[in-house]
Amino acid sequence: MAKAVIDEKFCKGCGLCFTVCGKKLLKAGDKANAKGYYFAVQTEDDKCTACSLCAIICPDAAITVYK
Amino acid sequence: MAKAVIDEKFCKGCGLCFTVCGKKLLKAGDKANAKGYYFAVQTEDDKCTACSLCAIICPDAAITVYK
Amino acid sequence: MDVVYKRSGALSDVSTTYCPGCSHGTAFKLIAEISEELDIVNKLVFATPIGCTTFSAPFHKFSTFMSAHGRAPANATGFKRCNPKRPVIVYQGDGDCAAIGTGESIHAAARGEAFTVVMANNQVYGMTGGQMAPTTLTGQKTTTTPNGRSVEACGYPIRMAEQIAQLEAPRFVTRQSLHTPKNILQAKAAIKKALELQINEEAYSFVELLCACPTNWAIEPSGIKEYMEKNVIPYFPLGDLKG
Amino acid sequence: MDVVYKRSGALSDVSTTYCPGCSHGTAFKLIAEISEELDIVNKLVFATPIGCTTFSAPFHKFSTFMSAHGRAPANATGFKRCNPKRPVIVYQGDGDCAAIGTGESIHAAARGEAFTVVMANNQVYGMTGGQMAPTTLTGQKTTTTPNGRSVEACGYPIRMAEQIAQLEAPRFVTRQSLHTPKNILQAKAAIKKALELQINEEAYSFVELLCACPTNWAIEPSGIKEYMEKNVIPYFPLGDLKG
Amino acid sequence: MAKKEMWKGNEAMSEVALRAGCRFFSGYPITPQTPITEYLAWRLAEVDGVFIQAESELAAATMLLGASIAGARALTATAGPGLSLMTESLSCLASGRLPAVIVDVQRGGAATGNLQGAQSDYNMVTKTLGHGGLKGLVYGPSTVEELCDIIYDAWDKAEKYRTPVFILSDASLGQMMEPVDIKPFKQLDESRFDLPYVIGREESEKKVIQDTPYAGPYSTMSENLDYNYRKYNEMYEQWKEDEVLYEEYMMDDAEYVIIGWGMAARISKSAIRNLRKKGIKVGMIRPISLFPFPEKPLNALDAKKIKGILVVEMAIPALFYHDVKAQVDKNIPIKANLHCGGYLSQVDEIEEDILKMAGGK
Amino acid sequence: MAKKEMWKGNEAMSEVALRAGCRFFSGYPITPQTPITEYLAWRLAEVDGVFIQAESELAAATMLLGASIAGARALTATAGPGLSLMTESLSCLASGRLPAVIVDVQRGGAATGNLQGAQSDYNMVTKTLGHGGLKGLVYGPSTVEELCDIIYDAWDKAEKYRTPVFILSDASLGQMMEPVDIKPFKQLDESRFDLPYVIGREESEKKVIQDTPYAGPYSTMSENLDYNYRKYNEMYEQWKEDEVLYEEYMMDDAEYVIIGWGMAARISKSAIRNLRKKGIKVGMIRPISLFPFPEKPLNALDAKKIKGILVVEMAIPALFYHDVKAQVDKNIPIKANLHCGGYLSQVDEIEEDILKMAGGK
Amino acid sequence: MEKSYLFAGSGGQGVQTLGTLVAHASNEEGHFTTFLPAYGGEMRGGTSNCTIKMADEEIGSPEEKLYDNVIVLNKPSYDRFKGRVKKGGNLFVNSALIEDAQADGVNIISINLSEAAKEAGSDKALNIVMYALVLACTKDISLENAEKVLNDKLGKKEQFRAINKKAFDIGVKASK
Amino acid sequence: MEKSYLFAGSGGQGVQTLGTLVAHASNEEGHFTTFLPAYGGEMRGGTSNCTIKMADEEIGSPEEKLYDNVIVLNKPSYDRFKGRVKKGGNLFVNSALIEDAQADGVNIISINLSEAAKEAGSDKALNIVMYALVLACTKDISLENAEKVLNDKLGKKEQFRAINKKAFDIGVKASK
Ligand SMILES: Cc1ncc(C[n+]2csc(CCOP(=O)(O)OP(=O)(O)O)c2C)c(N)n1
Ligand SMILES: Cc1ncc(C[n+]2csc(CCOP(=O)(O)OP(=O)(O)O)c2C)c(N)n1
Ligand code: SF4
Ligand code: SF4
Ligand code: SF4
Ligand code: SF4
Ligand code: SF4
Ligand code: SF4
Ligand SMILES: [Mg+2]
Ligand SMILES: [Mg+2]
Repeated sequence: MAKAVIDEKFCKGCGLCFTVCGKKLLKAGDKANAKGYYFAVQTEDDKCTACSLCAIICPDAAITVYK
Repeated sequence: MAKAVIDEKFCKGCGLCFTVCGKKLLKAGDKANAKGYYFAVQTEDDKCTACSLCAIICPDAAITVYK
Repeated sequence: MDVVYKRSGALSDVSTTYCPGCSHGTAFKLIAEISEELDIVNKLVFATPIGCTTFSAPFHKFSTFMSAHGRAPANATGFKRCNPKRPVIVYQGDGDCAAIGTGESIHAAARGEAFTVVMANNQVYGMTGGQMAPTTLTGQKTTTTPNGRSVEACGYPIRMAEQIAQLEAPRFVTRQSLHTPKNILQAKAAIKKALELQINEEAYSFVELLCACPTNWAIEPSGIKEYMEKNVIPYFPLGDLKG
Repeated sequence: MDVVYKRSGALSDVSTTYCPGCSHGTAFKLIAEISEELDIVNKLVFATPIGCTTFSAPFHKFSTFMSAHGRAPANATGFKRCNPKRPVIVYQGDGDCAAIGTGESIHAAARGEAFTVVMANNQVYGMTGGQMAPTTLTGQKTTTTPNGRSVEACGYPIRMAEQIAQLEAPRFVTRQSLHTPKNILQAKAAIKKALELQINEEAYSFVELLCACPTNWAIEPSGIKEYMEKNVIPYFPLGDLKG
Repeated sequence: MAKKEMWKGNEAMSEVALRAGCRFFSGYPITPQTPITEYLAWRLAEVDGVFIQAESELAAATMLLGASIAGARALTATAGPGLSLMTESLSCLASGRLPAVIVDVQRGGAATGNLQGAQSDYNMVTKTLGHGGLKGLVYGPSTVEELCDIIYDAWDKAEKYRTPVFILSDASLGQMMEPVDIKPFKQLDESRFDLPYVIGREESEKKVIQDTPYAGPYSTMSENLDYNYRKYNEMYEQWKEDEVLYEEYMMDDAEYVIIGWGMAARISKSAIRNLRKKGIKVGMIRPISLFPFPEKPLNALDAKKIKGILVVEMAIPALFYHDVKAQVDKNIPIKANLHCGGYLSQVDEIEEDILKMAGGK
Repeated sequence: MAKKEMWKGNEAMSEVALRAGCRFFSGYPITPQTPITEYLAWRLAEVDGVFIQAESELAAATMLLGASIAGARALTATAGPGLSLMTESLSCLASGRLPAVIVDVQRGGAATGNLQGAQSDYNMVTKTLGHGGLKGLVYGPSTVEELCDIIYDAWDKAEKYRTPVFILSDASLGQMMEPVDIKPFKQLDESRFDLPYVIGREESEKKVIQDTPYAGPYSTMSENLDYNYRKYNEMYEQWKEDEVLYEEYMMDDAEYVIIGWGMAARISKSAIRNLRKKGIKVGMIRPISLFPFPEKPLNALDAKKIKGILVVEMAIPALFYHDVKAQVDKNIPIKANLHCGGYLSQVDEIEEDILKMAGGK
Repeated sequence: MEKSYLFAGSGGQGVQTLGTLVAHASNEEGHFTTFLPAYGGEMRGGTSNCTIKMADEEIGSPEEKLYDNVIVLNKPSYDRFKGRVKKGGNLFVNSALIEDAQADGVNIISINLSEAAKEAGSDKALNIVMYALVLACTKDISLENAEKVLNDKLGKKEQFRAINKKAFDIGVKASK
Repeated sequence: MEKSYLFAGSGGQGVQTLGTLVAHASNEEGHFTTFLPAYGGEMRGGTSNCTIKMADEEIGSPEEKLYDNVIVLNKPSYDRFKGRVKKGGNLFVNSALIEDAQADGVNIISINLSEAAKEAGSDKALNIVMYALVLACTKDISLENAEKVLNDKLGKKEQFRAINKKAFDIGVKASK
């Protein structure tokens, strides 16, 4: 069961990962981190293919992908 | 009757004109000008074709060509 | 569960000060990953420019030195000639590299200094708040071209990679982009190739990266891809120019 | 008897300080002739560099201003923008234009300033006594490359016309030589074309002239032709690069 | 007088420059100067002026020379590191006697430094304009209004003396908003295109503009330079008579004198008011022209009346302080209150320093 | 001591630099500095050093920074206009506390100027190293031998204090030939590659070299800059105790004192000897370190004993003169004998000036 | 008369606009006025702040150690600046982001700017609410001048004028 | 003892070499010595000159208004420098290029350097002839040291050594 885990400390909520996930699994969460950014969260992780596109595009290296 | 006249004031005796005259009419004279250069002179001006090559190559614009 | 992708160990634990969606973060991430892959995290020397990335030392684990605006290639020349064993990346903004630093950029390349220049071309002066860069596109609005950059007043944007590629010494000159995962992976391969050429063959290489500055482009990060494809890449074609 | 060729009236009555056989004299002569042909002797503004031609004002009848080493294109930019009616020739040595002035040269060209740059490429620093120039040929001996210029230490000579031609704005970029009468006439036509483009279309042009510095090449003027054809032209090919 | 409007220093100065006839600006963005560049980018276009964002400060300052040679009232502005890059051109302007105006919006620290206010470029522009030791007029305003007043007249002076004119602003003054009376447009005479250093608009007789004044009555260049620079120096000396500007503040009965310029001086005024409330007789001499330096009012300070001098300056090492020290009577105790690197002078510290002096400590 | 050999200043200095451990030179040709560049072009190759003919002085001075960061004993040399282009790097060297040696072979005039000897870059290097007001050690030798002595120790001092070291030579000193004792090679320690500002040869822990010392005990950059520059300033003050160099010449019974540095001072020695023959008691104080400035011997000049001071300087406007004036008793009459633009000081004029003083005129 | 104000918040909260308005209003009132922004410039993010002084004589320092009025719009600003109020001065806090504001010897004036702005019709109007509240409380500037400046400076577009008017009134009302 | 020399000629006549030799010889003799070339540097052509001082104490100025010995090799140099000889000093002239040299209160020592050099076997040796003549006349330096320096500095190649030796002897002889 694959998943993408977003480290809230680094995520700036830029949303780039949302745009590349073929499965549309990523979205802005409703909690802000210490810097005030609404960091991304993964929804329905059972659909994740661990394709890593989200992690590759993340400018803040906030995403770890597991398989 | 064509001829090339070298203005001794400007000639620096570089000899470039000697090299381009097809008729080999130009050579260093035996008098030095005020700057100490042995300025060029034209020999046998009756052979001059007024081709102007000497004047064109002269870096010091020292040559007037007549025809 | 296996880790398929993770934050590079060559990055520090400090979150960058870059804006959300800024490509500088992406570029840094790639350099970090490559340095791990080549096992040069402790060796690599990162020469920083003046621009949004000036105070980047806290974000990674490399040794660094800073330079005055535009001077990084000259500084790195002095450094690398005296210390040829350490791989050096000269990271520059487009203003730093192609405006104030034009002389240093061209001549370090002409000499074929043994380092790798990475130029982040975001078509603006990011740090100072969005003025025209030498790469600003014709018609692009910036704070110093409020009606859009005009050819009459400002001429045309400079394609720096092409300038560098025109020289003899550079071994590898390429333009890459960071706007899609595919492009990011290609860019990574390019930077890696450049570093390998530096380490193995003392070669100079130049990697121009098309970067996004969503803040000064005044667009959302989600619009970067379209903007890049529509406006930027047509003027700055991607691919290897040399090597 | 008719006069077929005579000293241009745009030259003064003062003999230049250049060495015998120096191409700077030839270049000046051509500019003088062209200015008469275009009837701009009183209009033309001649911007001088720092180099052997710095103190050239006494030799001709044009208005002139001098600039610090390498800065003539920037100086001329300020001038021409404020005084667009006067034709301007920026005359530079290869060191002035392609070493210390690289930034100003590239950017004036990129902006397409409405002036004509004539770069005298004699592959040395003439004025300071024969040091390596950015154009010094590989293997060429100069006072700072006593064993011949080496690629390892100095990289490759820069082809400035190609650098300029790579940019969008320049309308006409060419490389000509002054070593034979034929080449001199071609060079003259090129400079004239550049000036006409400036006057009629506010265009930037760049004319690189391969020049001889017999003094620092340490050859007799009679050897220039062979030296040029054997060493210089093969690396710096003649002809129009643009326009 | 029309009601004053609130303007930031950088923008106000830019607008007033335009009204003083400035029609050429070449600059390169640098915080905290950038608002000037940004303002003139659109504003010069409205009056058919020339705006160039140069490729560097080196180029910007050189373009200034060309614009001056073309007869334009030309301006550039920069901050610390950019000023360093302009050094060569400053020398050319001064030696070529070319009028132009240069604004340095100083920022904190040397090298890259930081972006807050400072006064540490003082020596760089008052002591020599680049290599060769020549000079220009240098002003150090302390309010937005004064900044405007000075730039409004700057080109008149520049052209009168054929000299570069410098204005030392700083990050705080440049970004501060204060009420200011924006002056009317000056009408300029077309005859300016016949000035000796101007290559005029129409075709004309030959003119040779040199940054080195090598023409003169002698046969060698050294003798002529010596001769010409001696004349320049006479002009500089004459400036001491004609161009000195300074303010005296609460000096009538002062026993303690604060000496400062620009922001440091205006900050000190708050301290003076507080001290006066405490009964301490403290006043201020504030040089406005930094070159020529107001020597006379400082020479005139009387050791019998004045018990202490405090120089307040935003520079470490002290710069301005040494100029003051060289002019005042050695018998008056003198102390410096220094900050730098963007750390502004502090009212409470200044008060404390004066109180210490007054307490005889 | 081996017999001294005749060397020109530029070449002697270059050879001695090499023997002092210099292994990096970046420079750009400029008369009268060029012989240094030409000498080191072949000579550094012989000792496996690095020689780079840079594309400009801007680049040359920046390369110096990089070489310093790599732990090399690095040198650059230039003349007037080139020095102006190095200004930004000077600020970076001083602020980054990077050791390096810079030689300015001064030439006449500002802007392009001419090629003869001069002293008019004095303020430019003693008053501030570029923007920001920081300093370095500055020396002004007056003989070829002294030029060599100073450069022989220059890197030791540069590294001890982590500071740029400046040597103000000039066209005449650089091209003059005098007997000199060329020193032996210094042996350098490999431990230099562990110095704090050096990014060592071997892979190592992370090192961050900044030209702005923004790290410190405070949370804001301004406070840290203020803090750090205060420390720099303490070092500069300490130099006044530890690093002042000057020569006193025939001062024992002097009633008139000539004060000068470098070439102007040595030329004055001829005048002093001539005057002594005429019975005039004249001596000289010659600062060798120009920063720190020898304040004490000047402060010590006693108005009761000294009847007049003549400052001899090759700069117009006067530069050094003002530093002297600020230090000497105001009751001693002081006069300046000035030339500039390549016009060397003249023995007969100096004599005349002293005679006038002595004649009470 | 000499009064000092310090405004602080996050970049997006319109602190600089707020301060600028107060400065213009002070000038309109005929006071000598200074406005000094704290400029991050080359640093992004973090807090944004500015200081204002108004007086009936020429103003010396545009900054103070302690201010008559400190206005904080978010938590980091509160933490950083709460200690900078003069004894007896006012601390205006945005209670939507700052809970339990506390300070000794200082008047704390709280307002939930999120709610107030919503009520005015735009989240962005929070700075206008604060503008009105502050000026209504300090009385250093007449409300007429305050409103005039608001219209002059931000009243170009009809729709904003209405929202601003509403926000202004809410602020004034809250002062009562 | 303090003696001063000024050498002048055209670029091609080897004036700088001549001066340099004298400077080295002076050092060899144990004198304090200065040699100052007049450097045209960025100007080409014209005259070339240099000055030498030798003394038994530290030398101050490397230049003088008037010189003990002025040595001129061509006409322009003669015209420019003939007035720079001290009363009672020596003016050495190359009579091949300078006809009718005249100067009041000064010893004029003439030699036809063209002929002398031809005699020595090389046109270029004219400066060596003058070197020997000058030192033999002034006696500020022993001829042994003068010859030693000549060999040390210019004696690398056998064929030159012979010519130089001859030129030197001619010069010395001419002094008698
Ligand atoms: C000499 C000098 N001039 C100007 C500046 C101001 N400045 C800082 S960064 C910058 C431009 C940065 O743009 P770029 O190089 O494109 O980098 P980015 O911030 O876009 O990554 C400028 C002009 C400076 N620090 N030094
Ligand atoms: C800032 C500065 N650096 C160096 C010099 C010295 N300099 C004068 S001319 C010159 C080089 C000239 O070479 P080039 O431009 O090729 O002209 P050329 O004399 O060969 O025609 C140099 C380095 C200077 N005058 N100013
Ligand atoms: S790894 Fe692929 S599928 Fe999974 S969240 Fe990321 S982009 Fe979506
Ligand atoms: S791309 Fe990275 S920073 Fe952006 S929203 Fe996704 S996880 Fe956050
Ligand atoms: S015109 Fe032609 S033929 Fe006559 S001299 Fe000149 S080159 Fe010879
Ligand atoms: S080319 Fe001209 S300068 Fe040269 S020798 Fe002929 S006439 Fe004289
Ligand atoms: S301003 Fe632009 S370049 Fe700078 S950090 Fe923000 S997005 Fe990146
Ligand atoms: S040195 Fe060379 S470039 Fe200069 S005048 Fe002589 S030949 Fe011409
Ligand atoms: Mg950029
Ligand atoms: Mg050249």
